[in-house]
Amino acid sequence: MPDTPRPPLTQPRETAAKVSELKHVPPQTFMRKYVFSVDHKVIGKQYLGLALVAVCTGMLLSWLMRLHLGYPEVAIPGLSTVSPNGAPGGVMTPEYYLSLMTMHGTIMVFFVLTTAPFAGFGNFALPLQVGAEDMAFPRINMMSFWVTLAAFLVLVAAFFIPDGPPLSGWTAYAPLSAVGKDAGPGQGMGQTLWAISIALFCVGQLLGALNFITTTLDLRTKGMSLGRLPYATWAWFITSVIGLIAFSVLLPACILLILDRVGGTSFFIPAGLVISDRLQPHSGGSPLLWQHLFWFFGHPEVYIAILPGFGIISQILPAFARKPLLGPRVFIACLAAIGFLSYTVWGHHMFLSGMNPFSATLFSVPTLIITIPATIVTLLWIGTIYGAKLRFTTAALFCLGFASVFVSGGISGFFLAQPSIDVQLHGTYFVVAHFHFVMGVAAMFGIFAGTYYWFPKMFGRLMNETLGKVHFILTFIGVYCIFMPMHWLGLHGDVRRYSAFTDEYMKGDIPLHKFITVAALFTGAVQLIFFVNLIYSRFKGPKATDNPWQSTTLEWATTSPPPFDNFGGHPPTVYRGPNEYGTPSPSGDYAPQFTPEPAGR
Amino acid sequence: MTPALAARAPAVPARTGVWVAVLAISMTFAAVAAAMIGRAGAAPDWQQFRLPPILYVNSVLLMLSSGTLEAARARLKHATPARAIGGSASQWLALTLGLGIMFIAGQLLAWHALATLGLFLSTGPASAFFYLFTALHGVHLLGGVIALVYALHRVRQVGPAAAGALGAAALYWHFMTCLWLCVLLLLTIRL
Amino acid sequence: MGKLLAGLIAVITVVSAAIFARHIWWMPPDISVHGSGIDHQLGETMISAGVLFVAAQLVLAFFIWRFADRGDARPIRTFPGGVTPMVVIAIVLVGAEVAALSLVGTKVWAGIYQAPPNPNALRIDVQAEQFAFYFRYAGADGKFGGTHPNLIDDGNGNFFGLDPANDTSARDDIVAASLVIPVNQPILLTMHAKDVGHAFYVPELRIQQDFVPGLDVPLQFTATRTGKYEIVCTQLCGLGHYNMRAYLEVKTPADFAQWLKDQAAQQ
Amino acid sequence: MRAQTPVLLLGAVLLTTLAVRKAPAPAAAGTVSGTVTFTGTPPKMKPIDMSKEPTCASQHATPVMTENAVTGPGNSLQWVVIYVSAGEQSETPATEAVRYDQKGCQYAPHVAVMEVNQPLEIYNDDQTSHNIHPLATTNAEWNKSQPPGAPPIHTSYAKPEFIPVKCNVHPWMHGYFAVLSTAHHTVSGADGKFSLAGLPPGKYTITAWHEKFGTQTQDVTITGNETATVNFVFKATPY
Repeated sequence: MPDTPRPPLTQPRETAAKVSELKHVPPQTFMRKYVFSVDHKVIGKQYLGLALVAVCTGMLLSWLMRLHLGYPEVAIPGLSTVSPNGAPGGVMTPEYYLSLMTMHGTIMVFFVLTTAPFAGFGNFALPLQVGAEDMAFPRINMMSFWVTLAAFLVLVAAFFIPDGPPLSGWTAYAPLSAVGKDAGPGQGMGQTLWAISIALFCVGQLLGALNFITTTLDLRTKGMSLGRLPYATWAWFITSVIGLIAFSVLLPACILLILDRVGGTSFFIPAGLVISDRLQPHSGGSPLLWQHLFWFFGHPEVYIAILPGFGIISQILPAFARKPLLGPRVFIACLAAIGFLSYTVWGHHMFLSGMNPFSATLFSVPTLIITIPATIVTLLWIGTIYGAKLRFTTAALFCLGFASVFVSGGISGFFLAQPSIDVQLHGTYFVVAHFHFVMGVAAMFGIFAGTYYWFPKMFGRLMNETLGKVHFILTFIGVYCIFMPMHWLGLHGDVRRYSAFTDEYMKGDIPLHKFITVAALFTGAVQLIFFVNLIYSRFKGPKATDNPWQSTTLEWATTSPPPFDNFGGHPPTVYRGPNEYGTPSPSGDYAPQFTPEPAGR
Repeated sequence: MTPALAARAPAVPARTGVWVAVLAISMTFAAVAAAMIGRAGAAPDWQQFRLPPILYVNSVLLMLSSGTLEAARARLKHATPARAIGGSASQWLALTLGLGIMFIAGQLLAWHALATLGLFLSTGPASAFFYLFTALHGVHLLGGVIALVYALHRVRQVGPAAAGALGAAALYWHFMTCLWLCVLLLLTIRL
Repeated sequence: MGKLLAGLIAVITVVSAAIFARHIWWMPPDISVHGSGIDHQLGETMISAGVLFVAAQLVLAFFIWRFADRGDARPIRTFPGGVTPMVVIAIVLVGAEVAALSLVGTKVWAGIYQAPPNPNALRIDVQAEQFAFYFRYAGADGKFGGTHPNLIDDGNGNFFGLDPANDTSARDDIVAASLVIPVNQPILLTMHAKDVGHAFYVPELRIQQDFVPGLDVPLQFTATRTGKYEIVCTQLCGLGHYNMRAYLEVKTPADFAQWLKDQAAQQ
Repeated sequence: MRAQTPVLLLGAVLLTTLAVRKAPAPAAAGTVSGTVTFTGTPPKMKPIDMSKEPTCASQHATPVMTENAVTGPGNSLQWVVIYVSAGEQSETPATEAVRYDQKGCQYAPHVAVMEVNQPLEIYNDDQTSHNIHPLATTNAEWNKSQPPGAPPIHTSYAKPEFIPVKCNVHPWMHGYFAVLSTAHHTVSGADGKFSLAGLPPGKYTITAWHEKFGTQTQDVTITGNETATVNFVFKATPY
């Protein structure tokens, strides 16, 4: 491996000393400390920073989309200067709307929902929680971030090229995404950049997953048996396994797509296509091949986005319920079950893609079965707060909000999992509502919960609780106002990915679209409170103690923020699982993993 | 060097890491193989062609390299005074490296042979998948070459202590050999 | 704070559930033979899912309200019965639900997509392209002319790439931009795409199907009510996706025959 | 005798300068006129169903017909571009803009004739978005969307070419840009008649181009102010 492996420990002392020289030492220069850092904590913050930039971009795009949907004829000030071709005179062209939609989906799914809860918090907290000094391969870890950043820059570059950004959606269905310029504006260079960006992203996340898995397996501190792993770590571990497989499939898929676009191959492009009055010089390709490869990644990706949220909630909720998580083993079993099942359901995205109806039925059953572990996890949270002593910190509120929106989003899965209902709801706003609730909003709530929970550990200061609570309540109302009505639009037959509703029966819903637009603008604006809170608390927030939430896991055993090597060279020993809340002990009503067993217990 | 680690059986993250990488890379090649089978079934435009014979020579080279790598490891393991035999270990490593580079050169020759037959990436699905598979494997093998160069450097520097690094590199290298044989098998069946 | 959140969850749940239950926004009336099965299936799912939704949200709200930390010394209480019964009940209930749904649903689905082609169905050739649908009727000879992509010329209305010069069966093919069908007669569409992926969706007809480039996808249905409905594309196909549309006109057999005659005269 | 020579010279100089001035030249300027007809059976123009675009369909009382072979009484042939392809003196390039409209989901005119580098203005007069896509090969290819009320597109072409024009949104919309390197060009009318005025004396090659039936050329000599008649007959095929 091109990285520094830790040496086997059954070796003579002097060689061990030699090897330890090769280990990374606290960096001195600013560049090594904050930019090209190998410290998992800095890398985690870098990932979170990237996600923050990405989520702002994605939210801005959704604002523009909603504005256009609610008020199609209104010229958006300044837009014509941003994109003279995309919005001549300020009113956006249909293809520009689709480009915004494509970029919104891609940025949110890949660069927010994957980077923040998984790569971001995982990088920051996982080594701390297992009691390691750092990730197993710090330099590969650094590479992982910089490749991901490059992927983001490549994607955003598509906004600034003459062709304009791609418009074939985050699923980039072939042949629209594969035939190139003839397919219309945005399908030239922009789509190629998209494919390159996603390929890079896969590489970055594979390197990340490699680190997560190895660190969890090999670098656990003394006494940290797998049974004592914190639930967030479990979630990150299982997520990395899912990601390892999923991204390993998306990567070649993107390579094939790039080859079809620039290499003249015909993997996804069948014969006899006439586009822009030109017979395309391709033959024999299969558009369904892309769909299979993409969704084999695509559905597990949904769980890559949400499972870290599960873990974060299951770890934070007990801390603020002052009560152990109900059925921790069941919880982990459910995560594993979901992880496994997520690879058996991809076909439910293709019920209507001319796939053999029999296999459609085969895909529908596991899709419905996967709701069982999901339901159980939710019940575990509800059961956990039964008889608890809830402390309504902002982090706790976002956990409870997570449970609520996850239920709302999960329920609609019952409908879409059935081919016979998917016939009616596929490709409508019902689907948009479903996945925004279940993976968009829920995952975002997980991210918020994690931010309010780990911020003290990251920066040594507490976030402002008042601002936090206002932020939560308004966001909670906002997201329901945005996404609940989308179910109704879908039931009524409003088709997603339309830049305007010119059809007679869809025109009737424009008032509802206006309402959603207003709600979206409101909810977006509310996030300013969060940004203000972040910046204010970073510099002016009250100093945080080592363990402000009285939590049990190892990251709270060290200082806030932790030193470069996390535990000052003395990693803690683990005496028990992470679930000891509400049990009287010398520490109070909880027993941290890192305090010795009190006498007489 | 943490006491916690010392307490447990010695863990070699590099080795675990390679195993994880093996899983990922196998998955990637499985996906391409699946794509190839699906694509072959999708349309009647699959025209067969004979694989360039040099591929078999390359395969032998690669298998040899795995052997020499094992020899290097054996030298390293039975080195009592690090310096003495560590040298010959690094010679075996250098030989392995040479074979690996010869393999890659041979693959390029195979490409040339195909090109002279007028078979290019865009000619047809069969040739496309041939170039794709060989290129993918070549890139991953280059990673192995880098790992070997690194291991060589480590062996020269710290002697037997490099066993961990070398073991990991060897694991990866042997995987590359097996992977290539699987790819070759698949290509001979399909093309 | 807890009371506020609990109240919010309760209000949101009740209001949403009410709007669903009152069918304030609902599917347009069904005009197909198979549609009733879908509507029934959706109704069943709506009830069971609705009950789950309301129950889960309200219990969550109640617990949030009830179990706030009031600073008292009361000990925490574990969930009655612990985790095992809860898990068992969840598996049994949801499992039964899942089994029932997929059992019934599969029959409905099979009824639409696995039914053998009806011999006396009216065959219509559908081509989707950026950004319109075109429909082809076999004409007097009842035979469809062969299609040749290299002959496609939208400029003179040869959308299908017919070869009337050499192919006599192509000469009387009727090409229209609207799907006109007789009521109560089984229709068999053969769907193919000219350029990229598209989809065929008529909410009233309770049917939706993708056009997959390179494949001929069959689709069967029977309309039971005359009238004019909109066919829309639900698969992202490019900049004009939002107004890729055609009209479905369900006519009485007599009107349909007349329409066919008029079209034949124009070709 | 000796006194006349300079006068003659002067006259010659004057004539030549007159000749090279842009048409219509006040002095000797002939006209080429005639009719374009066809033999055989031309393809039948089909009605266009615009029901997908209600705002356009409502603009046409009777259905619009396809325009790729428009014939008139007496086998006359419309939309044939007639232009001087050889024998012309240097010209000063035209500067007034050619206007091309997208109206009722149709291109007006069906064939727009312009000189190289002559400004071209494309308007969208409809309540729907168009995406105009000239399928140029020797010139640069582009396609631009024009939402309702968007400003006109200003462009021009540098090389002579007959460019098919299509709308990427409405598949039935087809037209042509005829980019020519001559100032003497016209398009045959509904009656198939055309006339090229203001041709100074000289030998010319007149070319007639039709999008479906190809090109024909005839030579004609203009000596003074006369009107030379040139008729073109195209061979039409039904398919």
